[in-house]
Amino acid sequence: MIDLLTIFVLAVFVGFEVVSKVSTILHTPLMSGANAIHGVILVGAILITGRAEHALEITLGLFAVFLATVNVVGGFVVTDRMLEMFKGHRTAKPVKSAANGHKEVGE
Amino acid sequence: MIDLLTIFVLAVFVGFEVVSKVSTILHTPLMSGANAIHGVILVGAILITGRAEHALEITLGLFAVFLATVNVVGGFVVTDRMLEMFKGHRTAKPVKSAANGHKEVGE
Amino acid sequence: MRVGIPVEARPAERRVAGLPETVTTLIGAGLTVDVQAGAGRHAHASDAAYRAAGANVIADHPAGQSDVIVSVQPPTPEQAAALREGDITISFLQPSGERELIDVLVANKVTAFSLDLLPRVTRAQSVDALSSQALVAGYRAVMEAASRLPKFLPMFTTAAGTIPPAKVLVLGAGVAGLQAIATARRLGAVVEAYDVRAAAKEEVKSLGARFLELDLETQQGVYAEAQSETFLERQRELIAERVAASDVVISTAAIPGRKAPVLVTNDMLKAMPPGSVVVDLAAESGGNVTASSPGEEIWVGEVLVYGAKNMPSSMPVHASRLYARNVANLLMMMTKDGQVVPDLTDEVLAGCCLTHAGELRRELP
Amino acid sequence: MRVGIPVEARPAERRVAGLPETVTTLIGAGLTVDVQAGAGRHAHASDAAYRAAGANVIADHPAGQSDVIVSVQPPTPEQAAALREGDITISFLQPSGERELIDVLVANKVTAFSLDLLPRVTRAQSVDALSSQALVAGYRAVMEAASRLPKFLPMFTTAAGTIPPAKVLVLGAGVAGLQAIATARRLGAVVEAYDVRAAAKEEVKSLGARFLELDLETQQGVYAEAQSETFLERQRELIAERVAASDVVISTAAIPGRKAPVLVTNDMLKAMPPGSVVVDLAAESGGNVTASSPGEEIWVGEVLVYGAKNMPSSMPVHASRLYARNVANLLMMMTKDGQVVPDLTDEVLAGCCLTHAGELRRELP
Amino acid sequence: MSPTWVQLAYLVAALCFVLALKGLSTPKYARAGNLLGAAGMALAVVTAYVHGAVHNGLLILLAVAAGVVVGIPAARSVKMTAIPQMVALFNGVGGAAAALVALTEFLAVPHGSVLFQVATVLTVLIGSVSFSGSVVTFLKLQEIMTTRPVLLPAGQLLGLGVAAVSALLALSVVLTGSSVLLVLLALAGLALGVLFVLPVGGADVPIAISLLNAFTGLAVAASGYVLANTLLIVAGTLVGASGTILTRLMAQAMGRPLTNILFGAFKATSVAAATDEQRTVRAGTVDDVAIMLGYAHSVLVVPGYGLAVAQGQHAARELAQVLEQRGVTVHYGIHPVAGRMPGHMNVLLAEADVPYEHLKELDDVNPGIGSVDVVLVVGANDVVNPGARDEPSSPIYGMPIFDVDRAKAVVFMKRSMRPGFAGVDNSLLYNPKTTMLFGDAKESLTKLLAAVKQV
Amino acid sequence: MSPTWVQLAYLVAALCFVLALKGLSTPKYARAGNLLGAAGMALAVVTAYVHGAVHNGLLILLAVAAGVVVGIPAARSVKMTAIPQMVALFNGVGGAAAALVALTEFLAVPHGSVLFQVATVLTVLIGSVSFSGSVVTFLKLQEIMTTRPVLLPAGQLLGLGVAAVSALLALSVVLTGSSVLLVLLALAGLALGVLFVLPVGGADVPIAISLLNAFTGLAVAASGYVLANTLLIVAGTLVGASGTILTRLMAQAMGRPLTNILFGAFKATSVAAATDEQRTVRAGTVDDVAIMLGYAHSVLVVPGYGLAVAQGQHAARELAQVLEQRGVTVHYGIHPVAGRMPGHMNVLLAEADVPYEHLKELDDVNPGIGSVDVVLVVGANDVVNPGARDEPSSPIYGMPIFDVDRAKAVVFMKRSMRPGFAGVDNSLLYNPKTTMLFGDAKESLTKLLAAVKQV
Ligand SMILES: NC(=O)c1ccc[n+]([C@@H]2O[C@H](COP(=O)([O-])OP(=O)(O)OC[C@H]3O[C@@H](n4cnc5c(N)ncnc54)[C@H](OP(=O)(O)O)[C@@H]3O)[C@@H](O)[C@H]2O)c1
Ligand SMILES: NC(=O)c1ccc[n+]([C@@H]2O[C@H](COP(=O)([O-])OP(=O)(O)OC[C@H]3O[C@@H](n4cnc5c(N)ncnc54)[C@H](OP(=O)(O)O)[C@@H]3O)[C@@H](O)[C@H]2O)c1
Ligand SMILES: NC(=O)c1ccc[n+]([C@@H]2O[C@H](COP(=O)([O-])OP(=O)(O)OC[C@H]3O[C@@H](n4cnc5c(N)ncnc54)[C@H](O)[C@@H]3O)[C@@H](O)[C@H]2O)c1
Ligand SMILES: NC(=O)c1ccc[n+]([C@@H]2O[C@H](COP(=O)([O-])OP(=O)(O)OC[C@H]3O[C@@H](n4cnc5c(N)ncnc54)[C@H](O)[C@@H]3O)[C@@H](O)[C@H]2O)c1
Repeated sequence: MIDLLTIFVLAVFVGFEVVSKVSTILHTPLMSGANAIHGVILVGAILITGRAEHALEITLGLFAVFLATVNVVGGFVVTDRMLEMFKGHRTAKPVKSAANGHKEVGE
Repeated sequence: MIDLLTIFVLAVFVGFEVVSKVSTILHTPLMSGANAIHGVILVGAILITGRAEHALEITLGLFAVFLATVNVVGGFVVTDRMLEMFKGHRTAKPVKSAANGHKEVGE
Repeated sequence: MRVGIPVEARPAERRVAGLPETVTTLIGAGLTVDVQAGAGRHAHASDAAYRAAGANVIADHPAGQSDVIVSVQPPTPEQAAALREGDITISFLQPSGERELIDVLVANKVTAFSLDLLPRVTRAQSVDALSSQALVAGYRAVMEAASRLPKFLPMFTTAAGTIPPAKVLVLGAGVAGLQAIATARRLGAVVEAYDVRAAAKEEVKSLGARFLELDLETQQGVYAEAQSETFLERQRELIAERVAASDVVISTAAIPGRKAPVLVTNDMLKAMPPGSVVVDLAAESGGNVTASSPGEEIWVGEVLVYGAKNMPSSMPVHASRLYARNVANLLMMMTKDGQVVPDLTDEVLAGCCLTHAGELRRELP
Repeated sequence: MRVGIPVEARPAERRVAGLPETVTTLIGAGLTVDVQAGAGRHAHASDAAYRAAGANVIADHPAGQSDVIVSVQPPTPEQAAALREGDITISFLQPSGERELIDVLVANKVTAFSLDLLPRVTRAQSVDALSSQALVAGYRAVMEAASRLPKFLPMFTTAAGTIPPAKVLVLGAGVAGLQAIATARRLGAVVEAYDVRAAAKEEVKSLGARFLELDLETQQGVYAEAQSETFLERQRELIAERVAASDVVISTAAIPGRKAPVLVTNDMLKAMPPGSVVVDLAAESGGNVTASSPGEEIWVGEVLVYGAKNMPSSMPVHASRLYARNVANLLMMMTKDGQVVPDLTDEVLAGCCLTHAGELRRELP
Repeated sequence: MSPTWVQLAYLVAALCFVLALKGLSTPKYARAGNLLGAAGMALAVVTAYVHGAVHNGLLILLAVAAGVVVGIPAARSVKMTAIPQMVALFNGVGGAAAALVALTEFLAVPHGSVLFQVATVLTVLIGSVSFSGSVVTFLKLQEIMTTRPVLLPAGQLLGLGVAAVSALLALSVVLTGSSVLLVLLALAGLALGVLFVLPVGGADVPIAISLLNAFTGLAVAASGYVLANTLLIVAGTLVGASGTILTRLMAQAMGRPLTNILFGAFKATSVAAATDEQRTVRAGTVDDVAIMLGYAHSVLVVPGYGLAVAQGQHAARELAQVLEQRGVTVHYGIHPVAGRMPGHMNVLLAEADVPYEHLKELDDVNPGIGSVDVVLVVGANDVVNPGARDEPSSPIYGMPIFDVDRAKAVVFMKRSMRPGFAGVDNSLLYNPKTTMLFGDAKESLTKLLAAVKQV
Repeated sequence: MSPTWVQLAYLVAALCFVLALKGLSTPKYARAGNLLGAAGMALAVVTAYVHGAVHNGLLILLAVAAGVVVGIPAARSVKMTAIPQMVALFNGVGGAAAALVALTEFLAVPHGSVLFQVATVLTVLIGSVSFSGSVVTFLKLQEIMTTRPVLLPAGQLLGLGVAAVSALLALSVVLTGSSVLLVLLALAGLALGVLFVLPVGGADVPIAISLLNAFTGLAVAASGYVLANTLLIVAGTLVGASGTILTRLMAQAMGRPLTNILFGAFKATSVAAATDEQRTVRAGTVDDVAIMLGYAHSVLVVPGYGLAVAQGQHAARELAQVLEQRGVTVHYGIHPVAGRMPGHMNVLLAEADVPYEHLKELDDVNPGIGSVDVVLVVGANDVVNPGARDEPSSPIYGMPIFDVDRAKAVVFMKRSMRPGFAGVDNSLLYNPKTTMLFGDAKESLTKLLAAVKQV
């Protein structure tokens, strides 16, 4: 059990470290991405449904699978859409020296 | 066992993240600090010695305890000495505006 | 309607009120332009260039021929006499100066605009010839000072020792003063400045110069108001020490329609380092420096005092360009369908109209 | 030993070879200093100031009284005639110019140092009066040009339209040329420059200006060597277009001991914008500009050509200060225990010694 | 214990999630991060299915299919402006799923270890809170209900009451193992979620969503303990931890300490930022502006008197240079009367060595200004005031201006909402296109410079 | 399983270690980090003792005391210059301890699970390599043996041979559980360590130490598997991971790809950086210089022609300003003939608006130069050449110079080792006080600016 706690602590650490320096404009995409990730509950839902035998359990489980799937696919797709603005970035041009730039300025 | 692997992976991650942006001047202190930390083998040494019953085991264990202790105390002390240079830092002064600084330049 | 650009009538005036480029603008607005031959001589605008721009080059002064006469200096009373009722003149009329001329303008029912009188409001900025010519004056003041100074303005550290930067004191931080500050700073001088207006402090600092904080009350508003003699006395006392520490003093303090305040006396000059130079941009309106006299270089002890006289004329090409554009912009404000019809209910036009329909619209000081 | 500082003998020379501050230095080294009354007049150094520094103010030229005579311009042959055997003179002897004077110096067995001849080596930099005076000349060249130009140098965007920055072309990027580049850039001009020496390109760029790349061979070394007439012909062809595009040309090209190369002809000037200004710093050594003549302003069409004549004299206070320090540094190199004893095996002293012990040590060109 | 390959697959998936979050925190790798997260998820789900769907395989497939059919179109078709509420909704269903999973497992195995029981109640409780809270935020943002804080009479007391009840119920479940109580706990959680979010005002809703998101993460982590599944623990914890940090960062960026929002919510002190006359001003942070600039194609800098006052010319030039190095086209729009003397801006920018050919005049700029991505108005005001163009009654009517309101976005750098020289209010400050960056121009530029280098 | 409190204590200790490493990677928190690490260690050791020292308690205490008696004075008294070899030694004993622990445990429980066996052989092997390797680096650095790469005949072949033997032995131990073979494996490891380090040349030794340090970390982690102790696993892994990254960073900083060092070592291509005539040049990185500057009290900038060529005046001014904001006193030393025309530096610095009162001349600077912490020579050369002062034969003899060789440290920013205008070699470039920062002055200054803001 303490192992799971250790895992928890380490994961907290990784979670903190990894997002500690994110810029404001990424707040929403990051939140949305994290949101998609907790859709991993789908795994849990599949597992319980996969071993469920009673109708109630099966029903609840299937509903959980459905909800979790919505969470997962919706989450990733919406995040991707938000991130489209970061697509079009070009590579850097060579630096133009300001000093030598003083050239022809016509009347 | 897979839990220990997970711990391992997460710890690798934390280890990477934590030092990934260190400046050159801290390379040596950081190495030395990490060196002190692996002296934690002292814990292992104490544990095996603490349950050892045969002379050979005890001898080997005690030797391990001795070596690990040297590692630990020497490591931390030496690191601290290295870090003395970072002690004397003052607080920031208010910014002096360069523009208004053009004042009296006597002959 | 015809717009006429004469050869300037007054001595030493080297600017011109229209250039080929503004002629093009005016013609584009449906006006016809007459240019007296040789008008652009000092501004290096040849008659051929005016012709190429579409102007009609004429031999004589356009008064009586053109409906609108634009010039830098006002016409002479004789020239004004040739103007017809309803004719328009645009120039620096310097209303306080020439009573005789103004009488003629009133008598002939001429509509006379004086750019001296233009309200300094936002919308009038493109017509603001006081500003544009003050820009020239401020820049030139530094050039004149630097040419006369037997020293460098910038600092130099050389194998033959270090030359300290010159110290420049600018008195009055209006348009000309600010430009003088900027130009002196560009050349590497250490600049400080003073003005009575409260807003000036920030403006001076915005040019990277030091503002001289004096223990004197400040004024609000766009223009400074006349100061009492006790105020000026105290001001002189307080700046004396800074004058003494300066290699160059450029004075630009003015109060519209009044004699300029006297800020620098001969005693103060004598405390300056030998070889120092003082340029008094206010010389023509009475002078900020007791010793100054317009257009003259006067030695007070080992200090050279140069009284500015028509400073913008010393740089006729660009001074004319700015002035001509101001004038063209003013004409554009008045022109509809090829007719120059000033709307005297317009705040800007009303503000700078001195005479109209036989009436003197402003009190003369 | 006595060092003498005379009133300068040549017309229009306003500098002086020693100032109160250098007098202090010399006295500190155990020398005695004689100053002719009025020597520092133009440099605003009064006799009283010299006296206060410890100098001995005398009425006449110190020749014959002092053992060492320091001056800017060489003495006249008459003054030189008063010198005694072993006396020392330091000045710009301009060796090529005055045969008569040199004959007197040789005849009287005077040891004459000419600062024109100083080797441009590292150690000699503090004595390098060519550099220090070229610094003054380069700075002044821009001031002279800016004063004469009927336009602004900097760019201005104003309510009355935009004034484009002036274009300045500097020909020859030695010490004076580089300083001209720096000064014009400070004032906001767009500057380009050309020099035949290969090292100049980087130096010009190090001042933020554009280097004019011409399809011409470059030269190595500290000084340029004389160019063939075909080279110059080609150079003129190539720069013609840039001259035509410039508002100001400042030419400084020189070849030590030779006539300056002709770089700008009258035809080239005519293509410049009307009102442009050309300052020829090489005017005294033959001129880079065909039309230039030392000390004169000549109009070529609508372009003003100003030939420099003794440019440093136009700024006597600082020019004198630099020169006086150069001279003092040279004297310090020669002084031991209060005696001025030049060691003519020293590379620097040997290099600039023209006559010694009745011998002419350099070939005259 | 699951077979090793399953566990390994889960470990790889967990790794993917870590890297996904890492990627999502830098603009450059954000998209890649998201894709990697999706890949990890696919791996985990397929693994779970292959290994764990012993029974009901087809039904599960159908449920997944249904989820896909609902989720993807919803995510695809939602308008950009409605994305926050969509995220809230996705978060809510995730929370619900976690609660359901725990509930179902509890039904199957009602009497596990204490840890199991505790994990179960936590999952159910937090999952329910997250679900109902998210639904309410959705309703608010979608404006189905009011966006203003809703203050129930004695709302705070009510909240505390429900919280106490929940705690009691939770304890009972752990002690008794009763599923009925667990269902009641779920209901209590739903109520708690509603009470939690109701008093939050419009501007703070995104922060609430982020917090609920972290909650869901914790619920999932707790469910991991329920199912003894390391992947759920790791992924849930990651989201919980990063969500918490993120919530704090968001609160900081809005200048509201987190405690204030959390407890302030109950106190209902939070109101949407709005000035009088309903004109709202949008203040951005340095980072926002840095990203706007860093990812723009063309930027127009309009300097004014304030740049001179701040003596920020050097910083402005540097910023422009850094942007150019990134491939952004930068020009300066020099207004004829910017500053306080003719040519003020020329003198200023020349001092900082800005090349002349970067300076553009009104006529150069205005025709093409519609295609400028960001106009950076640095200490200028009157010279971009649309009133000079549109309002004949304005004292500055008739002065030509830069039509920056026609550009795609405008950033104003000034210290306050005070007017400029002419003393005239500037409607552009309230334009929805406008982001204000308050502060001394030099300081802001310097910070911006540092920030642009990061994005 | 140990009791929960023990495990919790270990967990806290592990956390301390993580935070310690984090602290150690920023100058500001480095000391605190180290102290925290020590605190975590104390906690772990006390816990282990209280809980685990069932037998031999006193003996253990004595052994610890012996370790303290040896370790502390050694660490205290070592000269700053000898610290690297001290670190190597501490690392070595750590590796040895790990190997001993695994060996001892194996003696006690020879037939554990496969994982246990594998972990044991790994610990012993890596621990031994680390020990002997560290000892050899110590000997090298202490100059007890030659610092040059030692090339055994057929060294590479020998290395491969020993490696193969080790692999074989390791396999046999796992299969047979023989302790004799395990001891043999330890011996093989020792040989391997020696062979690994012998060919490494002086300059690369620190990198080798760092790698051995990471090895020890891995050995400790492996021993954690042997003892099923999470703390050892976490701490060992942390050190292993961070040590690996660190090794890479160090290699990068020295401009040598890691593979090159690792395999280059065997290939013996690695030689100490030394120019002819035994004059060595020390090239620093931007970060080094940034920290030197950031933590200095007074800095003198000596600009020269190169600064003008690079047009780096603006960057220089900004750097100075940032330093001043940190409380560092910055002046510029303006040499009368710096540049290529009289007053070149004045023109240059005025363009960047450097206040006149920051400019100092020779006579202002030289008397107090001994107390300047760092002189930053930016694109200057001749004007700081001590030859002008000391070598009468030098062509520049007699020119006054800035006596920067009397300052505490000198940084040269230039592009190469080429001389300046006078074409004269500058002995200051080879001075042990000097750090070279190669590259275009403007680029270096810009990087430095960014780096100083970080430290
Ligand atoms: N060019 C000329 O010849 C001339 C001459 C006289 C008058 N004018 C007039 O001056 C005006 C010029 O327009 P403009 O847009 O340049 O200036 P402006 O309209 O006066 O606006 C300047 C803005 O800069 C802000 N500011 C001041 N200090 C600042 C600082 N340290 N950091 C950041 N922002 C600062 C102020 O807002 P905060 O207070 O909120 O910071 C102010 O709104 C026009 O109205 C023109 O008519 C021009
Ligand atoms: N001031 C005057 O009036 C005058 C006139 C003529 C000659 N001089 C002579 O010029 C010299 C001046 O001394 P100094 O120390 O200023 O200059 P310097 O001795 O010529 O040294 C300049 C150094 O700058 C480096 N450099 C060049 N471009 C660079 C770039 N882009 N980035 C970084 N570094 C660059 C060069 O090294 P790398 O190539 O390795 O980068 C060079 O060693 C003296 O010898 C003086 O006698 C002076
Ligand atoms: N609205 C606009 O767009 C616009 C355009 C241009 C100028 N202006 C304003 O016009 C005003 C002045 O311009 P100007 O150059 O024509 O002024 P000016 O020539 O009338 O006077 C020059 C300066 O002298 C100062 N002065 C007067 N007495 C003084 C004293 N005793 N000591 C020191 N200084 C003294 C004045 O305050 C003024 O600044 C400024 O306020 C300027 O902002 C406004
Ligand atoms: N050693 C030192 O410390 C030191 C000190 C000062 C100057 N110097 C060197 O002295 C040299 C020249 O100084 P100066 O100012 O006395 O030179 P100068 O007055 O003799 O000549 C001026 C410039 O004209 C150039 N020139 C000649 N013919 C030309 C042509 N046809 N077209 C264009 N340019 C032409 C020359 O190359 C030279 O740069 C420089 O190389 C400078 O670096 C060295």
